[in-house]
Amino acid sequence: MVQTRSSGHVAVAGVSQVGYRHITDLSFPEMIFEASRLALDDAGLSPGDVDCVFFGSGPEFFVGVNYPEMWCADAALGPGRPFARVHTGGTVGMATFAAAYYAVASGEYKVCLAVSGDKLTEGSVQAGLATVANPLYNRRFSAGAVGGAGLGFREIMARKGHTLDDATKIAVKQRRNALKNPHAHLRMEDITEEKVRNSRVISEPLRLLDSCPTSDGAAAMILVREEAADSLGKDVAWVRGVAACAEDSAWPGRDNVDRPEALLNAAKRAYARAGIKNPADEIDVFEFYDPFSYMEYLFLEYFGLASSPEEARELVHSGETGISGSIPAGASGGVLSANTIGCAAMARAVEAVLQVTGKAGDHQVAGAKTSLAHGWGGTFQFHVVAIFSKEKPE
Amino acid sequence: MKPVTSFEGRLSVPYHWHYGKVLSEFFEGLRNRKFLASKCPQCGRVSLPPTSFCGICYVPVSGDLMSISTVCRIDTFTVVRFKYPGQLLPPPYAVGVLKPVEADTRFHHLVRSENLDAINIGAAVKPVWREEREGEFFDIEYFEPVEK
Amino acid sequence: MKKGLDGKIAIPYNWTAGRATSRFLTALRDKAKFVASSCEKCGKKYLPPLSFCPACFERIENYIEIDAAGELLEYTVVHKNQQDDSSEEIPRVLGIVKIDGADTPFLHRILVHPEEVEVGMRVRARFRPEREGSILDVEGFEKE
Amino acid sequence: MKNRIAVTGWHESRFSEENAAQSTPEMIFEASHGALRRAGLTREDIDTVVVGSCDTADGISISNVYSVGASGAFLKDESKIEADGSFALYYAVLRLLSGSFNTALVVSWGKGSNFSRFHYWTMQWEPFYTRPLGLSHEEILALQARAFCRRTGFEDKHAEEVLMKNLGNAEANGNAVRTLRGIQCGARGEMAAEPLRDGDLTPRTDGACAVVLENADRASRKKRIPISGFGLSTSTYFPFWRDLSRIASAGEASSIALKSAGWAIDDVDFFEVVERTPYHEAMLAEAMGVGLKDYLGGEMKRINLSGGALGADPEPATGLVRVVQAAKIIAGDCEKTANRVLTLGTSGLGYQTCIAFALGEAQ
Repeated sequence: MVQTRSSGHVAVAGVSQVGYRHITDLSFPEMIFEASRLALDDAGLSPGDVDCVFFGSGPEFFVGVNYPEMWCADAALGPGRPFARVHTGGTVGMATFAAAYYAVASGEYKVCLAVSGDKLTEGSVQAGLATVANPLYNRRFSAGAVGGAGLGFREIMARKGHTLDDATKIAVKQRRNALKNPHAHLRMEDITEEKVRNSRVISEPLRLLDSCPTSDGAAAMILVREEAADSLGKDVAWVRGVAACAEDSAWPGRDNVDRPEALLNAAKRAYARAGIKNPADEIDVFEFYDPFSYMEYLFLEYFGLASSPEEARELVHSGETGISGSIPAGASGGVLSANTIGCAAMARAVEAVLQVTGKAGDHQVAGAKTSLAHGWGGTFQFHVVAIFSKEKPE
Repeated sequence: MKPVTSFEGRLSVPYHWHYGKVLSEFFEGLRNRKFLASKCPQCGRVSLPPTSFCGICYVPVSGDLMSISTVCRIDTFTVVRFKYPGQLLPPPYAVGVLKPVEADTRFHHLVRSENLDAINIGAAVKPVWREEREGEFFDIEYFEPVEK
Repeated sequence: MKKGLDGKIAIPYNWTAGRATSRFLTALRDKAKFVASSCEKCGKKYLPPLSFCPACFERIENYIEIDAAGELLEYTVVHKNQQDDSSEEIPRVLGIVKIDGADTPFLHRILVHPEEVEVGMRVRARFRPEREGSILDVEGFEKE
Repeated sequence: MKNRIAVTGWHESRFSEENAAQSTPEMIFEASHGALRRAGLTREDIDTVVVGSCDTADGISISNVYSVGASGAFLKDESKIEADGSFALYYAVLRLLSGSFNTALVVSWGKGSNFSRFHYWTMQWEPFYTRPLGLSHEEILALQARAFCRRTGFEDKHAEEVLMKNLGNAEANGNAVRTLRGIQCGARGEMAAEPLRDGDLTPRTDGACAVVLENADRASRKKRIPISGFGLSTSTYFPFWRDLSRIASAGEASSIALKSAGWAIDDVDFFEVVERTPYHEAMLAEAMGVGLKDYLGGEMKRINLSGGALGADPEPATGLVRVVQAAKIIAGDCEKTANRVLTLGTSGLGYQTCIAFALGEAQ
């Protein structure tokens, strides 16, 4: 195949979200079909325009089907096309987007569909997550992500000085943001700080309202090469930079609180690729992967938006991370308001795209030109970061 | 009759996970109430459980395992208070992230104490061994605070 | 020295049938009938039914009842159960049936003796008298 | 894709039916470390790592949680494709072609002795229409084989010839777990699902393998094995909705790969394919355009010099093992040497999706 290297510019021309809720009227493939079809419609493209497909979903034990992408192939334009599943745990939605990005940037394909989703309510998400734990060691008592969050939260409180009240602020902010997002799963009109404070402790010190719901849903993105984007004649989001970083779950010296190496590196690489020097000034919207309330403080610090835990707290307490603040974080309500795992990270990317294309509706951040999406997975060891912009990169 | 909207089933999938040579020795060590660790020849970092390679220096780690103190420090802990299907222990139970004082790695295990106030970040804990040990992680029943 | 650990991953599921399969399983349970779906655009008739057409990539709203009989396209005789605790009868015949009125073949047990089964024979679904909304409400296909 | 990406290193861990001496991460380290050594690179030289594995096989969800250190991915841009390892190679090739990375390590593994093959396959059947019938993989492989025989005149004796050919070839492959010498007469064993006998199914295998990729301008001419083309194609999910007697996905994947390499089928010296039964090797030969003549009583010289999956099948790594075997043939590590090898990997029930790589100089 004789080819010329493409300019490398890749745009997101269409997005979709199905859910997020307890979906009892669509089978897993039907949900994937809806997301794929809606994204095509949003892009104004027809099925025949799609050259390749990347599919994402969480662990097989969530839906109880091995290689679920094969079951869903007919629902995701698989037949006759290159079709493969990315599976990296919590990051999977972003990792699937990243795969589609590289597929288009490679010059091999003009249009790529990335579709990602899970139906967590069909099995047992906690039993499924317990199978992430090493069977030789802690699987017997692993309490999945919630247990891990309890451990992480306490360590962070001890070493960073964040308190339950600080976490309460985020829980309330995200649940209020969720009311503005039609796709948010957890909608609490009457949310108050008191309600969060009084909610049941699930894994000390974590409370129920510090935690995300269990959701079903799918999301899809249509990625296109520059010339295809130009010919569509519609607002697209340009991909400015994508980066990922992995660390082992238990390497000697690992310190997730003071030096989360994979997160720091993923952010640094994404900023470098996008040419971002001062993220607080240059990025208008942040969609962090925040299944637990206390995490926003970590992200503010490690994405270079706050220079200390104290400054992170100040940003939150002064409302700067609200929709109309200077560092809007999780305008959609975040993962705290809907967690499908299989597309929770892609939802961050979709939201980041909606923001820079001005289609975020009630939770639109005014004048957003550049946005950041983030996903994490495993034992906080996999991180993927992407930056989108309204303007085509130079 | 209501329409059929779902189909119930159950998976029960059997596995056998091999320890490999080094972990076989480690678990045999537990049977003998010992912590056997490995040390990377390049960076000198000590791993428990031991490994046969260093993922950072990316070199094989060979030679005999070294016996280290079984005393650990609690880096963080949680009390699990929710239930889920297939849970192997009934809640509530406390889980700690424990760092052996003579190793650079951490692991999770159960922590118990009659005096719950003794479970604290930074507290020293030691294993409580099962009477009948088989060469597996749960030869340690749980960890308890070291009496001062 | 112990060389490994035995374990099991055991999880209960309740799989959502969805638009198409809900119709199929309901008709199977209540009427002992097969329901296929028919793409409004290309006319292809899917059995088991799909609520979307993989070829046209459009939603399908049109469902039709079809006669659960057809022609045996291919079969195999299974002589071994791979799980020791399996209660499946052996030898058993498993076959693919081209159901009249559907464009996609159907896989199920063939209730014909291994020595009498042949490709091209006419077969018809045998339904269990007590049905609960499972594909096993069909015992298999017997000689018509 | 003329000479843009090259394979510069490869390694297989020691394969066996049950390797109790190594844990899964240890197999992964052996393969990855060996591939880097062969490429003359260190971990620092690697820009990205893509692994191909399956949680259901590992018995651990998000199993790369525990493979990062072993696969050399510590602080690297890592990703995981859940499929046959050759699909991970595909993603790594796309990553390199994008210009974002210059070097990649691709790692895949399967520890067949750790999981139940029945569960691995039966869980691939959807829960409503097919899984309740208690299906594994061999039933659909049997139906495909039957339909193929009916259409082409391929017979039981031909299948036996393919099996004996591959187990004979496996003799020269130090890493095969089943070879001609190791088996008695009546090697095909008892009937499993007609026409397949126990011996027609691939042996349970523990093993890992790894491949190093470099942008061709970076790799020295002497050491590189160019990837001149690749192709993928996918079929509808239900195997019985497809033409059972043909593997269309394999035909489409290989013809796209050949076209991108600028090769005709006769330009290919050898093929390394994932044949899950002897019948399926013949089906793949037909689908790829090699023709069936050699398989109906002729000499089968071009496919699976390594002994193929019938010699060792560390699923889901088996497709990447084919790439390693192809590299060895081209590099002159095997008895026979050649310039061009086409590999074929697969994922899904009854070859639902296939992937082909054209290795060797482009025309």
